[in-house]
Amino acid sequence: MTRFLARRLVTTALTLLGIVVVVFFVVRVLPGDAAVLRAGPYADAERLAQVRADYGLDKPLYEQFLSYMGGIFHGDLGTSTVSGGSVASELFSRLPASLEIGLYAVLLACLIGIPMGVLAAAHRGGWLDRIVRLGVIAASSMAMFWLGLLLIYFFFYRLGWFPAPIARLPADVGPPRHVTGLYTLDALLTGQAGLAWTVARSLMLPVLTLTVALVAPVMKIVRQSMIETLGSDYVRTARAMGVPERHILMRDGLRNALLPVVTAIGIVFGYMLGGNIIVETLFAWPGIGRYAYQSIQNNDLEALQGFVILVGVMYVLLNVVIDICYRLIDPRISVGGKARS
Amino acid sequence: MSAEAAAVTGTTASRTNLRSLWGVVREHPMATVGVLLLVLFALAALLGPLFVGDPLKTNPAHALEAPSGHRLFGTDRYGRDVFTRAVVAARLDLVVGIVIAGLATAVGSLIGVAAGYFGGAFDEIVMRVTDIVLAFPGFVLALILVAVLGDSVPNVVVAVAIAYTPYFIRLTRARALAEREREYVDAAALAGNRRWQIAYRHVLPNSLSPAFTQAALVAGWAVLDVAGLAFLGIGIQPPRAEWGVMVAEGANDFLTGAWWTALFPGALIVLLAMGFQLIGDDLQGGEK
Amino acid sequence: MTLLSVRGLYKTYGSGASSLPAVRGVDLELGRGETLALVGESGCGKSSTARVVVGLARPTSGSVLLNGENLHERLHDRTVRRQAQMVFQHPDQSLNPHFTVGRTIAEPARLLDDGGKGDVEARVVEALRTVGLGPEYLKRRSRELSGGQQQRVAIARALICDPELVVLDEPTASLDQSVRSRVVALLRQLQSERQVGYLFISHDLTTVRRLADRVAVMYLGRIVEIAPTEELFEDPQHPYTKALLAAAPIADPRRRNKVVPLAGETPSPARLPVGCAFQDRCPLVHDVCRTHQPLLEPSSRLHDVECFAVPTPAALAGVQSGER
Amino acid sequence: MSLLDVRGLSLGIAGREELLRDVNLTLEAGEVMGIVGESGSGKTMTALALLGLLPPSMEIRSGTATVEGRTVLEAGARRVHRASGDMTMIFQNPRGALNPTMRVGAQVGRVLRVVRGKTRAEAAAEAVALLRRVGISGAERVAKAYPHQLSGGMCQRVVIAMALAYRPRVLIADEPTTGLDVTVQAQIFELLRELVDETGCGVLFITHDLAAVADMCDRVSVLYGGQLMETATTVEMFEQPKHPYTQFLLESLKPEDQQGEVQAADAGVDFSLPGCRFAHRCPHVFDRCAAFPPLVETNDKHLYSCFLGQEKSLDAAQCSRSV
Repeated sequence: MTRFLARRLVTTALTLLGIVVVVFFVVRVLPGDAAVLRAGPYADAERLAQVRADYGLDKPLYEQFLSYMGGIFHGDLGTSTVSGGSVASELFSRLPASLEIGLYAVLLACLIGIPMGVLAAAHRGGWLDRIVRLGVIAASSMAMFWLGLLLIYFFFYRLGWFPAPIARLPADVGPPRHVTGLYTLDALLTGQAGLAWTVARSLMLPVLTLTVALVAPVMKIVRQSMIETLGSDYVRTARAMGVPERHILMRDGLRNALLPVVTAIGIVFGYMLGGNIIVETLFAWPGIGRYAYQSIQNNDLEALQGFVILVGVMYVLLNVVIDICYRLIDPRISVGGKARS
Repeated sequence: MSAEAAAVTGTTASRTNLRSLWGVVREHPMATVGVLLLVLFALAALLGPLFVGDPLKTNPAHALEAPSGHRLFGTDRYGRDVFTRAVVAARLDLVVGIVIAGLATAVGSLIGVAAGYFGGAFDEIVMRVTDIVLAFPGFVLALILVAVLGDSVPNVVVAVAIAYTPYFIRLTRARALAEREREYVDAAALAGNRRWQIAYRHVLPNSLSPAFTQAALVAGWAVLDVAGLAFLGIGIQPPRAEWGVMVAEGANDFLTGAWWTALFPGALIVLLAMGFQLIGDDLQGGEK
Repeated sequence: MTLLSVRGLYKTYGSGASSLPAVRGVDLELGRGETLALVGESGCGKSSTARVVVGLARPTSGSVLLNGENLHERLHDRTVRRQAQMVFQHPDQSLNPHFTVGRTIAEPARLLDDGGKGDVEARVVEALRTVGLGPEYLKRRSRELSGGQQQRVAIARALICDPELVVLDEPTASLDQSVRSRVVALLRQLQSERQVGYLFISHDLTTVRRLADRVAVMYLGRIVEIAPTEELFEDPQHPYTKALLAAAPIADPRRRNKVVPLAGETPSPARLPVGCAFQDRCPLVHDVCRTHQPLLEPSSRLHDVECFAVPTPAALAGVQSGER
Repeated sequence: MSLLDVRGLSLGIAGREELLRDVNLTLEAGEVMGIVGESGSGKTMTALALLGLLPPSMEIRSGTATVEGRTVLEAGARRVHRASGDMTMIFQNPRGALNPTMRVGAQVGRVLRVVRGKTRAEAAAEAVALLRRVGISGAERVAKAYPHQLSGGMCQRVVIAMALAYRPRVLIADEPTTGLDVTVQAQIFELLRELVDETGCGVLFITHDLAAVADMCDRVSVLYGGQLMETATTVEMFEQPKHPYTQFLLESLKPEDQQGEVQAADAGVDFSLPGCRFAHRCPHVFDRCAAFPPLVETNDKHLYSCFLGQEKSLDAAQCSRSV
């Protein structure tokens, strides 16, 4: 385990370094003059020179990189061209809004996807299985921006069940006191059940949209790995020894099928981090995804670069945690060191 | 043999062909739907532009007209015919999906097989690089690449293909690692093949099947990604006829009641993606 | 002149703390037209030996001489390389599923023989005929053949360049009983026609007795006994050989095994004890077995045994000469 | 009444040809009956059908099976309720037969709990005792191990301990030593023999290895292409085989120079043909072989399924009879 951790730590550090290098150089080396991008297409030569000096673009590339790298270690992701504020602090102030949609969507996707995947596998070939398979295909072919529009059209424009897709809260409501930054939690923690409900109503449509995108991989992987374990030799042995099907489903089936699902959660988070750009843009949700969208609209490369690095780092660290969890759960790897082959 | 007899055997032959075709259809109902969808889109892409007018022609007098027998999908806020634009866009979206999947499959498989078969330092480097690329959610990676490369169709295609390539590298590498241990590889070495010959003649062809299966699914996702980027205003730009662009352009009118502006192009994106997904699902073993 | 001569062969996988010694000092000689069987249980190193002998793996130390030439120094020399071929254990895996039978058999002829030497097509048909298959098989692929037919194709591929040595790695293990005896018959017939030497790897003693001229028994990377086939089966000397022969069931219901010959299982090669590797399972274990490695010594003419308990004067002399 | 009585068992993939046709088997208490056949003979399918473990694509066309008179299998029924303690099975690939994420003691204990209604504590203690019973030294330590930490032979012992926990009247052993070393195989055979003597259960011993049959079995049934070819005591089967297929199989064991003239073509089975499944390879094939041969009895323990040697067909058979 220690050796694994050591190796994992080294590769993770390499990957994190790689992320920064790739993003930094992609933004600077690829075609397109960074100074022009920053100053805008109509800037004159004098203005361009000014921008170059301001952002250190006149220095050699490696110096720029080293100073950017140094900044990262102090939690500095550069300065936004548009707002002039710190990219890091702008991102972190928006992070809770993104996490609130993302975490609920992942949670919901698991709550729906895992039982459905298990049931489909247990009744393989039956009507429920067919519905689940069709559901997986439909959900993984869904264009999120279009689905979001449809939901807004029906539930806000036609039925008026949910508030306008303009922010985390209706215009006349103030946020709860800041505890975690997740409004639903904060409202409940400060004992404002009514506010929690108001917040939840604004959350529902974006969460639902994102959930549709996330539920497909969960269902698919759960179903597949469940089918694999239920067809395994050890399940056959358990059946031959008279162990009841219900017991097999939970102890042999689900327990072993969930191992790959743990890894799948990592993939789902990746979908979530990519999908939130579209969802947040659509629902005018003030999270990091919309921040990325706005930075593209404004040619604010420094901000976009900060967003991509933040997302990459979060994703890599999450996968490290998942990897370690996996090692702890699976006796084949955690007990007695190296598994025999 | 008389002409009549020949005709009779001809029809029985075609009948058995039909029957076996029907058998395939019955065993793979979902994939059949997928193939039919793709055939429809391919026809629209090939022939559609011959039958509809100019997708860019505006007509302010007929802005935001609801669908009717004359204008099947209605008109948008500039009075452009939504049906015409949707048909013309089929070619772009279909080709973009297929080219992205093809590029990612070809490049990814070659790198993957080489890494898996030769191993060593090359493999280590490839794995570290894919680790880094996979550290970005695919959509985010494509987004920043287009943002930097600039908005154009080829740039979007390359960006999205780059985002999917690591998946194919991983897939074929794992398969090549398994194939490398099979006896026919040893037999090939004894037959006098050099290492690159074994990799190219023996391991590569036997390592491609998972990549081909995945390619169908990726084609579907690529369509969604390109449209999603276009919806955000990245990559393919208005006024070009592209479904994601059309949904974006129609979004505001959609939410004020002109539902046809965004409904139809969005539905077409989903149907095209679904065509690829249905086939990919079947290739992956369907029920299994 | 001997065809194959293996000298002091060691093969270790991995390095450092996790290294696995698969072969630990093997010496072998094989003559033209002779069959030497290498028998033993899983993990005894017989397959590793085979892979090194045929040039698929490099020895950690020691050498493999083929007609007096060092195989591993001349691996890129086609004239040397074509002399050693191999038939594998899993006929369904040893044929490239994308190749036709014709292309499979032709490959060594095209790559190893000097270009243009004879008509490859005709040689492939001839090779097919010698293994009992007609030219109609040329266009078929591996999945269209039965296990026995696949193995015949593999044999044709191994023989098309007229090698002098063929390593047979459990060639009948995955075949059904009725097919097995025909493949064995084919191998014998081809050997008598071509004077090819066989190194026959197997754990199936019945087939070994039928095919081999001499038998070497391996245990944990070392040859513990080597003798002419009938002598080994009739008069085994090493306690492990005795146990192995006693453990194999005989296809005669009137001659049943009454006693279990050996307790325990082969230990992992990663944790070998000092001295004889068989000490913990050996009924004749002696103090000296726990401190010294016995060496292969002749117990009678053509019969070598590696055991302190076997009364050969040389074995005792080996101890007295100190740590070797 | 036999301990296990299988009558007229036929199986097939739904909507396709029959893979197993009209198989009859009996097994007495304390008896080891070998079921021999090459790959594709249907020996494992028979066993899975008896336990209700057939893959979903397979259906039981006809036949019944009883254990001590209790019905355990009926045509049409996917799965007949098995009274606990009737019948269980051990498989080849023992390492795969154990749940990789469950300690082996718990896997033995689980059978004791769900089949025999023991409490958790009782089951844990008895599981260790069973592991000791199957010859595992240091049973307390092994009970806490995971399967990947044990050797193949040890895993098979654990599976046998699970079977013992089940206390079956009938134990089906499907190639239990395939992939194990020959010295370990001898140990497992010895263990199985002891268990039969001790518990008096009957064993169906499925194998492709005739030597293992000679070593282990009291009686043998030979399957080919899903057809029961011959049933006899082991000694009679080896010394006086009646069916051409059995003769051919036994001949193939001998060195070539001693093999008789019984030869057979190397070809797969065509399951769609109505007649004898061995007909297309049989050196003695004649016109009646196009029909399915019934089982003929030569004495009360020796049955075979062939028209050769049946009195009524002598006239037709004489032209090709040579053995």
